[in-house]
Amino acid sequence: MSRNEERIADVSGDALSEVFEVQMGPQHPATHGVLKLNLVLDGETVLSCKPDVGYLHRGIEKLSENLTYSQSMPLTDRLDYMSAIANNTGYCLAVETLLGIEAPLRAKYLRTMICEMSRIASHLLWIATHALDIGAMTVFLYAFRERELILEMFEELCGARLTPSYPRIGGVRQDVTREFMDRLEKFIAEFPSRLEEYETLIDTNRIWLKRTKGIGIIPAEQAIGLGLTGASLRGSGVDYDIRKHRPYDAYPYVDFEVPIGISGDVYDRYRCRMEEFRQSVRIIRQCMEQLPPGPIIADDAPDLVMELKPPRKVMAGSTGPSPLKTALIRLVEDRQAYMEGDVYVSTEVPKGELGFYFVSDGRGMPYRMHIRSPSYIHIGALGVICEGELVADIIANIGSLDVVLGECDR
Amino acid sequence: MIIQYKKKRGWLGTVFLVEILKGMGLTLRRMLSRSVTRQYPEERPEIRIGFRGQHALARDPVTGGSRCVACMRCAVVCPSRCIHIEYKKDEQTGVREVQSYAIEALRCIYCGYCEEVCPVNAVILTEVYEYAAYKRDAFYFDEEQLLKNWDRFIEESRYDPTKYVNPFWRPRGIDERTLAGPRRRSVPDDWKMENQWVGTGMTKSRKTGARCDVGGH
Amino acid sequence: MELLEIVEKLREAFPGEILEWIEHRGQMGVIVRRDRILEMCRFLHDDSEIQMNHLMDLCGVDYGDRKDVRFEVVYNLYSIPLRHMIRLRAQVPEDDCRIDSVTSLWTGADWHERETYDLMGIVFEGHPDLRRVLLPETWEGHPLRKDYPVQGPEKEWSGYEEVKAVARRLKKYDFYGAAEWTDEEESRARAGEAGYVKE
Amino acid sequence: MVIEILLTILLIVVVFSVIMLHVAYATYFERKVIGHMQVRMGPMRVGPHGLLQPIADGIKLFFKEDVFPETADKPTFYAAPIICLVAALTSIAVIPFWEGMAISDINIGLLFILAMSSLAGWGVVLAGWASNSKYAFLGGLRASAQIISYEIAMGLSIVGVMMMAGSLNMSEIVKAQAQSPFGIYAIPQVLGFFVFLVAMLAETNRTPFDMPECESELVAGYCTEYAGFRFALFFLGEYVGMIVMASVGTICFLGGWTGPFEVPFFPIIWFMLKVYFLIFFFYWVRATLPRYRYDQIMALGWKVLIPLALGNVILTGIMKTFVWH
Repeated sequence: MSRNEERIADVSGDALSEVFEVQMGPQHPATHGVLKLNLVLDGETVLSCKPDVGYLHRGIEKLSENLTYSQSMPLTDRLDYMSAIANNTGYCLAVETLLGIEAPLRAKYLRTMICEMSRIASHLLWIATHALDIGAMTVFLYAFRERELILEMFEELCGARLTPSYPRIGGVRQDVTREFMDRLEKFIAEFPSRLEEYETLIDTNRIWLKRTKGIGIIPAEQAIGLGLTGASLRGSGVDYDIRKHRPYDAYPYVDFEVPIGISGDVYDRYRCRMEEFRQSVRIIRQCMEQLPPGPIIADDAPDLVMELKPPRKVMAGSTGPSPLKTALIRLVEDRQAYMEGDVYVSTEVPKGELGFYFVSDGRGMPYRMHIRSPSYIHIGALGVICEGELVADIIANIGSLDVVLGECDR
Repeated sequence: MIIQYKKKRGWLGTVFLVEILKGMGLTLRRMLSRSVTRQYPEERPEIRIGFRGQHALARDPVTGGSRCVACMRCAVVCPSRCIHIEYKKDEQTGVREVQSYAIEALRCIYCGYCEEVCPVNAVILTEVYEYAAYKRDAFYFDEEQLLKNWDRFIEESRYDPTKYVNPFWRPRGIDERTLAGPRRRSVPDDWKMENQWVGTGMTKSRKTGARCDVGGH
Repeated sequence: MELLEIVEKLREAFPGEILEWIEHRGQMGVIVRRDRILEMCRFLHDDSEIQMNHLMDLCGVDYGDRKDVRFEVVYNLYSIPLRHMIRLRAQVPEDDCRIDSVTSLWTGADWHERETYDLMGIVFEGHPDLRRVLLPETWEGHPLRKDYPVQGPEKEWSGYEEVKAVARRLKKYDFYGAAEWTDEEESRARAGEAGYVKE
Repeated sequence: MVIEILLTILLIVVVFSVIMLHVAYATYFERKVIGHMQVRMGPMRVGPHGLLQPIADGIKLFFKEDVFPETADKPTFYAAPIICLVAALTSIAVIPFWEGMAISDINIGLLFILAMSSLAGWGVVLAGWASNSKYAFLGGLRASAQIISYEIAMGLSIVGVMMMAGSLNMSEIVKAQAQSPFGIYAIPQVLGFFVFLVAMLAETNRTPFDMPECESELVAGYCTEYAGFRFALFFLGEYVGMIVMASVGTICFLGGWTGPFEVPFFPIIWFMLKVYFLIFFFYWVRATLPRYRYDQIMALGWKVLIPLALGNVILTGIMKTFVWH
């Protein structure tokens, strides 16, 4: 009998106990967006926790079936808006795999560098909200101080802070500037000392340890079965990082380590992410040193205004390209631009494994795009993890799984 | 790599609340240091060149109107389909004349695709970021309003309109020939591919490029 | 293990179940019949040389024009210890839109299958809790099917009447401008009150 | 007789308005201190450096719509915030701000304050129950358990002081402290002082013991359903409670109105400085520490603080009998 089951048996055997239901969310300060949890409580013990999602569903998968490959790219910014560039990169890699294009080396390095920056930005938001949920308010603002620096660098790089749409299919949008690199150099030189500030406040703090150690334990086998990925899986001691397992972009050329947890509780997941900060800094530094000269976008990269091949057959009921578009369709005779077939490409975004499954029918639009978003699966697992724990532990668990509802609901 | 825990605190640390006092020391130190926030309306943020803000149509200094040639590339590429163009085609010459050009700013997702594909540097997302209004109608920018937006941008930023090049019109570090368009502005020198920043770890030495001075910034 | 070897092993274990295999961009996709999908997944999951312990993705695809096998349920499997991936594509006909659930193998398949049911309308048999997940319980249709239009006629949300009836009952707070309703609206709300409002 | 009554009423009015002003600026002080600890500025807009912010807040809260949940228990719902505020304000009556300056210098001053702070807990519990909302209910339950447990710890921590001073009268306690080193009891009573500090935080529902309102779990706990004016009463009650607790700490452990030297014309200065230091401590802890879990607070209270306070009582007894007599 597991610890959780014991607790449930403990309270449900009590004749005096009275069960009552609480709907936590979708407007609740600690549910990170519009997550709703249907809780059944006995006193403060959670008997069952059923997450209810979909409040932010925008139908990105359906939308993308009517947009060209490059047009869908800005939509992926809106998945996990904490680390938009990582999503863009994952999307572009999937389309590149589908079309058989390879980005030039410089673009690969740039993407890797920027992805790691967005990983830092996303993890900063995670530590901020996680600590705030547990009550350490100051960490929140210290983390935002650093996040602001990264967002300003993104603005310098491509003109937008939150939704940069920086990578392009077959490369990146524009080159880095000298000012950008100087700022980045300064940032990564200073960042480790800032990390220590957060750790001074929470890492060894006895209250923090009490709130996180031994809470929300997920054994390794269960974690794999639940489909957890990213730091949430690695906290349970499973060595699965797509950057190592199926390296993409410049990850094979840089040297870094994957932090693995021991006991799989909230504290271990927290430690894993704190280590990932340091590894990201290491990767960025190596990318800056190794950044090769060369073009930043592949020669055979598709134009933004994509040539649409006529569909094999217009599906009954589907809207198809607009009349305006059919007027502009230009046939590409010399090159089979868009292969028919399907690919599944996943990348390691800050939240876990973000996968794109494409089915192409040979047109410039995906026939079917499916997004495997880590947050969706993590929220699905939340109910299993929270059962038998206390109300306050739900908050710690949500924080430690690092979910974002934009990505969950798509 | 297995994660390392911090050293467990000893009984002395437990009794004298060492880690809590350390944390309190940090917050006290930070209280005495300077705050990092910006007092917004008085202190303006520094907006970098290429920021994707309010939409505008660049005003042609010669004609006084927009440079748009109604090629429809922006309307086609727009993911949220917020650009509406109507044009009339001259049967003999084949030249298109813009009848109306409108952008629905509330539908726009500010991806910058439109300015990137524009062959004549007409449409632009300016660095203006304050354009709140009380009515939704105010965000339906017609051609006249878009030209006014451009005037406002030039006035506020003090760029020289004849020299200004937006990084989205001509992305840095991209080969000139991949972005063909005869009427496009040429790239400032340090945006050229030869002047790109190269890591020190590579054999090629770091090149020094002068900072691009665009207009009178 | 080579991808082709896996397919070969699978073919030996389940003769006649495998229809086709396609290698595209270095990824192996195996098109299979749906009837023994659970056993097939269990084989892939448990075999010591394959060990597909990580269900990366599960989704449905609607091939609208193929009436006999209109849907496909796609399983992207990965083996964390052995580092190989394979894709199973199980064909599901339109008139009998159901397939066995794999939640007994991967707990995480739970939400994947709910999503597929919600958006594609494929029923997973043996699933513990097959409800809509992203869309409201009262939603009609399955939006990711190809015959579901991107844009349809505007129609009032079915729960709106209920909201208005509650607003009517709480008239003194007047959140919905109920005080300014016409007589007809009022009577409709009253009529709705008995049926809609659960006390 | 009549003149005496009028004078007392005048004194009450003066003290009340001064305390209310202090409460208002305690909120300002809190926002500024925590703001600067979090590398930001705090309120800056209303008046120079946001100095008029508390007044703006007050006006806003008092003119907001009074929302009343339909299913709430009306009389209790209305009474709860008033109980909280009145209990906190009544405690002020027995606090001597400087020599002889107390509205009523009664002999059982400390006991009276402990009684009143328990009464404030009653208001919180009633608020949670009367709201008929689940979050408020949980908050109320937590409050009842927490305040009762920490009441014991706090009472026991002060017992040492009572034993040393030999009196429950606040003025007597201050005067008795003149004999101890630096004129404060915090040194001989260091253990008691520590327990008192922790219990003080818990008693006023401040971080890390803000279980009853705990915004990340229970939205706002017992005051979830309160808005506008009634919320403001709770808010005032909490801050008056902080001032009372800080005053008790100052009187019992930090030597009250005495200081290293006399300040002419403004004898209250030392008292105020000490009270503000303790209030600053409240804010400082809030800016630094995460929040305990509900059951962990109980464990801390019963398993650590109460034994510690008991030990302190025994130790003081031994010292008083054999060493200090």
